[in-house]
Amino acid sequence: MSETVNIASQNPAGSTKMLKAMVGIGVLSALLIVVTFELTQPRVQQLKAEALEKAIFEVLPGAVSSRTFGVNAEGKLIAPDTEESPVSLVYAGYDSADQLVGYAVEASGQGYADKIRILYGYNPKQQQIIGFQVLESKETPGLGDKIEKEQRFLDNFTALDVGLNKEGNIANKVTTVKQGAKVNAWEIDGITGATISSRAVGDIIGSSTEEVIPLLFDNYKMMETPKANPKKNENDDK
Amino acid sequence: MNTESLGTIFLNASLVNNFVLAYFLGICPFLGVSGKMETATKMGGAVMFVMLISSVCAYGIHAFLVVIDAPYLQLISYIVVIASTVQLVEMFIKKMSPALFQSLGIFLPLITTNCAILGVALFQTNKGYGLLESVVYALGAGVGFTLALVLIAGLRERLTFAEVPSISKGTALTLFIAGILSLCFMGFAGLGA
Amino acid sequence: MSVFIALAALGGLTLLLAVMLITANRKLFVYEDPRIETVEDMLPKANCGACGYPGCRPFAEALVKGKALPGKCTVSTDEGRQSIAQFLGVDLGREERQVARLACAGGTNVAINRAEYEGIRSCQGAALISGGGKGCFWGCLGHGDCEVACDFDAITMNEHGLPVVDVNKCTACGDCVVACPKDLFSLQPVSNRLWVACKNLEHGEAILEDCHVGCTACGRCAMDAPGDLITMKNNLPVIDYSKFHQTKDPIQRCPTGAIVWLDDDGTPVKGKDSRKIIRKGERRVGSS
Amino acid sequence: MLKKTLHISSSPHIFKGHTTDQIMKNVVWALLPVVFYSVYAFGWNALLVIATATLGSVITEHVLCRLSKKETTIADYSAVITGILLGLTLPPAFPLWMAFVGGALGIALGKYIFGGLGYNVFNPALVARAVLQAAFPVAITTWHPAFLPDRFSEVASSVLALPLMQPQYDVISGATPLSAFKFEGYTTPASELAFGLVSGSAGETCAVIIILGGIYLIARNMMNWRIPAAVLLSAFLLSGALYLVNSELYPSPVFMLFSGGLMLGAVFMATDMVSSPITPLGLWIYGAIIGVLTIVIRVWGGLPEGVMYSILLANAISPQIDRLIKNRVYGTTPKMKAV
Amino acid sequence: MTNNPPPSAKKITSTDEFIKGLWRDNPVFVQVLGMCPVLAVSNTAENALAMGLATAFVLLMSNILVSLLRNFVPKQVRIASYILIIATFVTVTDYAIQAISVELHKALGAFISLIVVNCLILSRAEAFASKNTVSKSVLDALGMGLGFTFALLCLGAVRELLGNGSLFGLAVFPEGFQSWIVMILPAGGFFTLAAWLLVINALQTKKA
Amino acid sequence: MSLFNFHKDTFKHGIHPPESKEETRGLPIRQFPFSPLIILPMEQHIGAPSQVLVREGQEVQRGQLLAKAGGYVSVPLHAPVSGTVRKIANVPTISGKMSPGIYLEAFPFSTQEVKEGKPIDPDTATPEEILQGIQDAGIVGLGGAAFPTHVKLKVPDGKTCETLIINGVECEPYLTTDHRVMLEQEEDIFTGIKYLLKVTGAKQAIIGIEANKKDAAAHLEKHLPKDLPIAVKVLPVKYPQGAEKMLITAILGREVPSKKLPIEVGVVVVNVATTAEIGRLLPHGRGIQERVITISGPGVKKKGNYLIPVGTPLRFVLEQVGVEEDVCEVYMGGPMMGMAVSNLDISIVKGTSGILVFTRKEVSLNTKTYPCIKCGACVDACPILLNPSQMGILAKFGAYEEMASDFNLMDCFECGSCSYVCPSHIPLVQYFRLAKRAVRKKEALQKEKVNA
Repeated sequence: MSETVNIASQNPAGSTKMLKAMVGIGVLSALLIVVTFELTQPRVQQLKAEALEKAIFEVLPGAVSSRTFGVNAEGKLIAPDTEESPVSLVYAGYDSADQLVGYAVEASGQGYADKIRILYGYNPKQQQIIGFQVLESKETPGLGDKIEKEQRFLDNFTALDVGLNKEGNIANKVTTVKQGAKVNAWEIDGITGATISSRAVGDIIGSSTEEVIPLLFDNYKMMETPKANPKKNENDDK
Repeated sequence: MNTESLGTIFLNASLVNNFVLAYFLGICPFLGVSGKMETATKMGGAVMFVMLISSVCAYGIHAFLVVIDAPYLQLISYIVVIASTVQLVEMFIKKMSPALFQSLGIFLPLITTNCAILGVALFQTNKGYGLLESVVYALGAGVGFTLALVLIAGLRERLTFAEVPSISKGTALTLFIAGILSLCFMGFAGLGA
Repeated sequence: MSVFIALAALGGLTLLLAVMLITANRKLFVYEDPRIETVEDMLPKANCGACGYPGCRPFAEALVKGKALPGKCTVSTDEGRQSIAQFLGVDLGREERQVARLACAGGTNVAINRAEYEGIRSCQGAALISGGGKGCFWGCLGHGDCEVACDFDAITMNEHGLPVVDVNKCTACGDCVVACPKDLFSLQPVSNRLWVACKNLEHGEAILEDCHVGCTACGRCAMDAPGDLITMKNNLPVIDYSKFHQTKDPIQRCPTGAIVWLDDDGTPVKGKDSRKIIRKGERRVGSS
Repeated sequence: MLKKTLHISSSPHIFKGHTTDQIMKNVVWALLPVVFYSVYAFGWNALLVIATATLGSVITEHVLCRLSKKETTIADYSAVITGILLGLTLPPAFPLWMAFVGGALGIALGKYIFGGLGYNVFNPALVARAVLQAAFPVAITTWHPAFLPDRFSEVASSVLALPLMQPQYDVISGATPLSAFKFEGYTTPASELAFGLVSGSAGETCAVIIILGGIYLIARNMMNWRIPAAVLLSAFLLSGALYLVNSELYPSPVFMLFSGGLMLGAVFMATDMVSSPITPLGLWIYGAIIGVLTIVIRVWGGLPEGVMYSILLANAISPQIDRLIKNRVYGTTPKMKAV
Repeated sequence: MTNNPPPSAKKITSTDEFIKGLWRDNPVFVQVLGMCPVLAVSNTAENALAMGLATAFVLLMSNILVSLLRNFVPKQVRIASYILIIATFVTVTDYAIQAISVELHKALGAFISLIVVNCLILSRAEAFASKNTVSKSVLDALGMGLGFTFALLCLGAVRELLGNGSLFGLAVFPEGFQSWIVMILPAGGFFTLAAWLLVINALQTKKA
Repeated sequence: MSLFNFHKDTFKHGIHPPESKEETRGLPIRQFPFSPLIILPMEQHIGAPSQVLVREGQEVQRGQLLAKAGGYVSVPLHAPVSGTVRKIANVPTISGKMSPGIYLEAFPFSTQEVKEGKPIDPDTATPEEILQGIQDAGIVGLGGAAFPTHVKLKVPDGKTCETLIINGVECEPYLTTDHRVMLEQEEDIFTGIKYLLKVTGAKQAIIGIEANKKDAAAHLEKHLPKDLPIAVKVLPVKYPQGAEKMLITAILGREVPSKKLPIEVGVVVVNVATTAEIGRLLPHGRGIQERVITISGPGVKKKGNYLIPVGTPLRFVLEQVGVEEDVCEVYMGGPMMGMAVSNLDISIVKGTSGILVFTRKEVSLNTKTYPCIKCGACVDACPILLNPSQMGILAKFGAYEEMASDFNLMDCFECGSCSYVCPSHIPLVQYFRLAKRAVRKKEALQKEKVNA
């Protein structure tokens, strides 16, 4: 690695050669990289979008198209075409009749091993969570990763109550309870053996819903149909 | 987006998701330089030092690349800048303090191609850490690396005086120890959550 | 557009770094042994650390200083290692090849143990305990420290517990000389064929109680030898190899076979007058 | 009469009574009551699991010795201890094939690769346990309640699961006092803990018997009393301090000491001589590391129980302790040698 | 082991150049190089294969380029230039994999980027390509790359088989197989590689 | 130092082996018959061998000078019997090494009268004269080390000796010679102390005696001369209290610095039997011809404390006392530090304090060796607080230099406490001897290199 030694004994012409070689290779590298990037970018974007859309449709059963909205720093929902840069994103899903199915909300929090990133679907009409998917987790395989696989756990999210009270806040915060101890509609039936991971999911949903749901519920009328806002997100371009 | 406290970042990088034992980063020096306690501690110190430097560098480059909107240059510029910076530091130390060079500097070239260094740079960018968080993250990673290295060096040093069966001598034994240590570190899971 | 940005950015970056490195190289130059550089060039530069050194350069330094052997590098090929070894040139080129010779012939079939030793299975260890229990104080203890010490598998213990040196494998490294607590090994030019295989300093037949092949210091070999090839010193024959010429005569009248002629492969040949030892088993106290 | 060959050996020529295999044998004696009690509490299940783990260890030890062409070392009882200890740390309804694999792994991975008895840098039983924990997390955290009425008439179906197959559990599993506390905030009374009226690993439930076994070994000078003392004391002090700070959030130190595997670990696992430091001060530090880590993992970590990891980590640290903590040699001034 | 003449002697056949990387000088099992990806992404056979091929590709391309430029690059900036070249191809590979499958890219994670610091590649560039012709470098890269892929597959297969009961995602064991989760954990990676090294050690001692 | 208040009247660690002294401690010292052949090696002490003054065939009288000191660290040798010098040749010694020596044939019917020499008056002689007298008498440490006493007594310039410690500890099991000497030769002891006080300039003398010899302590206390500053101190029973450094710590609570001599803390330690010998011989100007030896052990028929002429062959001794049929090991010295004998043709030397005979039964107890399980028993036993466990492992792998540099190997004085307690029966002491020898050899080689 160290080129320190014979430099002083080299003639000065060596330096120019070195310079030329380095810069030459640098330029060559840049060319190669840029060309590859330009060539692959469209396909990569498309694949990513597809993956996202797939996830959205998963948590919003019945949805066939989606639009992306942002949430700004003041906690207001903003349309995708505005200049304001969003703090986080919310996806609205529509069925084949262009009726709003619900919103897909991304949330994350500390799990057992590392951060867990999830996506859940919210139906403002029923005021329920209607779908759930883990986007990214490093939970222990066989234990913690049951939150992604165990059907009994996933069943919690077909109709999880996130109804609002009169003040416009979540009436009952979503929490995870011990396996088999679920009594109320707003409780998540936990997994024995994956207690921490299932609780983490509960906590993530709990805190995310407290923040986002009131906002979405207030605004859902405004976006009930995609026609209310003619300009479509690029996600919808198929 | 980022809700982690600095303490959590540190604990995560050093213990819970130890770079060597959970992320498999820096395995080469880990296997090679862990035979002797003395080398291990020095190596650990040097790695920590380089991690801090490269973490700051990477933060700067990332900011620059965002400005010129060229994310595709991320990897290449990280590695080149880190390699060159380390080399500069090496030469500087060599010139300024031969003693320091003997104890720390000679490790520097090896460290450039240590995945843990580049790993820190890439992960901190992926996780979207700020400058302070990045530095803490690098520090944690360095501490974790040193910890793993020192622990295994102690064990290996002890095992130089053992009737190790001929088939498990050498790298295999080190890997077994690393595996067991990796299991041990699973005990830290959830700390700082 | 992005092409130009990329070109400019990376080109600029490399330019900057190259300039930095070049200036640093000049400003921060430190002299070092140029051999280090050469050796480093011969290494694979994987900087993997498998050699136990923190990278190829420190390893090269250690090689040049003689603190490490090229074989430590797992990445390099055999040829690479050889070329490094050749470059560093450790082979001094001796005038005549030397081999290790053992000055004892007292295997278990001819020499008795006065006491049975129990403890660490090594000659060094046994020698601490009343000399190891062998009847002859000077004789080989037979625990094979030399066999262990020999890195070249040139020493094996025969069925009578006596080390046998494979002349072809012996590199005259001297490890066995150090290992033997009774100082029985010495390095000798291969051409020295006449050999006194005994070190006991006793005079007279008493030694035969302890060992059938011991030297009784009778002096017959000295008397028979031409000129002053052999002189008796401290009750042992001493051969003056400078006057040595290839003759087997001196061994012929030795009554015990303590002075021998060594074959090409180092096998000792006894004179015709020496006692014929046919015992295969162990010689015990009391039996003669 | 005086013609015969004498023996010679190095001084000293007299020796104190007990030998290594006697020490090992006595550890087995001290463990037997714990085994009996666990069988009493958990029935045939526990007996089968402990026996299978032991069998796995002993067979592996024998086979490996034979393979490496050495004299078999099963007679020194160390493999038996590994097996019994492993069995005692497993849930009573643990599948037998897994227990067997564990016993084999303990010897192969925890001992053999390091060179056998005397060179194992980790406690072999805990290495096995750690691997099992990582390999079969569900099976190893499915606890069986104690004192089921049918424990001597039936064997749990999970115990007899086919090799390589997933076990089926037929009883609603019980929560250990620690997981009950961690996840439900329920503190089991100390009296229940002391006499093992709770769910848990086969051998960790009855603290009283474990203490008695430890006292036996200490009285016979076959165990270093400093380790259990240091472990229990440090755990007590740390959890006591936490309890004083907030008795709502943190459990009482008594609960901490008597629940889970702390007692078994402190008395029988941490005291594995080979993998612990050697100087008295080193032993105190080693014990304290175990005690503190256990409490830290229990209180702040993701796992309800941390004894196993604490001991393994302390094992890993013990060469460092030995390196740094040395006796002050007679006639020298105490100074830290910078190595 | 063998008495191959040094590369400069030009007696080695092309097959030798190719074969040596596969077995005799296998980068993983013999030279113990590039361990990080070997351990990190060998939890399934598919990941292992993808990673191995990606590495082999980078190795091949950089070997070619380094060999082409070997007379142009001065000694002092050799390493820096090589790193540049390697990093370029790694970036290229990174985008190529993204374009092929996002899922795969996610599974391999940052380790694609970390191919840059895989000492195997740098060492081949330094030790071989910078001293040999393009065709030889190609053979060397292919041998080493495939040897690396082979080793990764060895690990990946065992880990997936035991850890998941499947191979390349296809179930191998019957329903109800208890998977050994430890195998897909980091510790399992260490253990599997160590076990492979044991096996190879044992084979070699038997041979000797 | 404050630490040592916890260990009042004794030192740290140590062991309690069975004393096995019951059988011989009550038996008075008896004269042993003269052997027809006396074998005298010239290397009976540490230092240069004595130089033979007689020729073959010469007739000598008991007490006559046979060999003169071979240097300062050496002592002369006197004829233990009247007889003829039969042969001057190599003789076997306990170390297995052959040493030049004298074969002396005793006159069968001689009265064995001892020749008188130049007496040294304890009251008027100068310290130098006394030192010379001690050397001339051939006196070496009779406790076992056989270090020339006059060298030890010479206080180096710049140092002062405050306390003279008389070592009557006899911590080795089986041995009762010092015990008997203290009971029977109190006058000689006190005379000896008088000489020693004068030589060393010490202000006081303390006789250290272990509590298992209370009768001896009481006896000495009863006969304490009024004019000498002597005190008797009874110490708890513990091995190896008889080692100089341990005894100093036990009595004075001071530690002798590593690799230094007791004079460093102002102390000189002399064995009680040596003291008695000085007191017995110097007033007559005689040399050592005989010494008290305990013959004991399960294999001996007539156990006892005997006054045996130096040079008596072991075979003769054992024939006289009778041994059991299944005799297996014979030791010279105590069971803890004594040396096993490989050859019964070696003879009693000045340093021999006991002869023990063990039979098959006792020896077979300790054959199987287990690996070190790091139980730490040796660490708790080592009186100088070493780490025998770790050193044993290092020694097994030949890391001798590390043992010396990191583990104070050279401070080990081979007391055997570690091996005694080791449940794995690892021959630790043997390893340490081996290691010490290797280290010394290496050091000597290095010195040679530097000088060359």
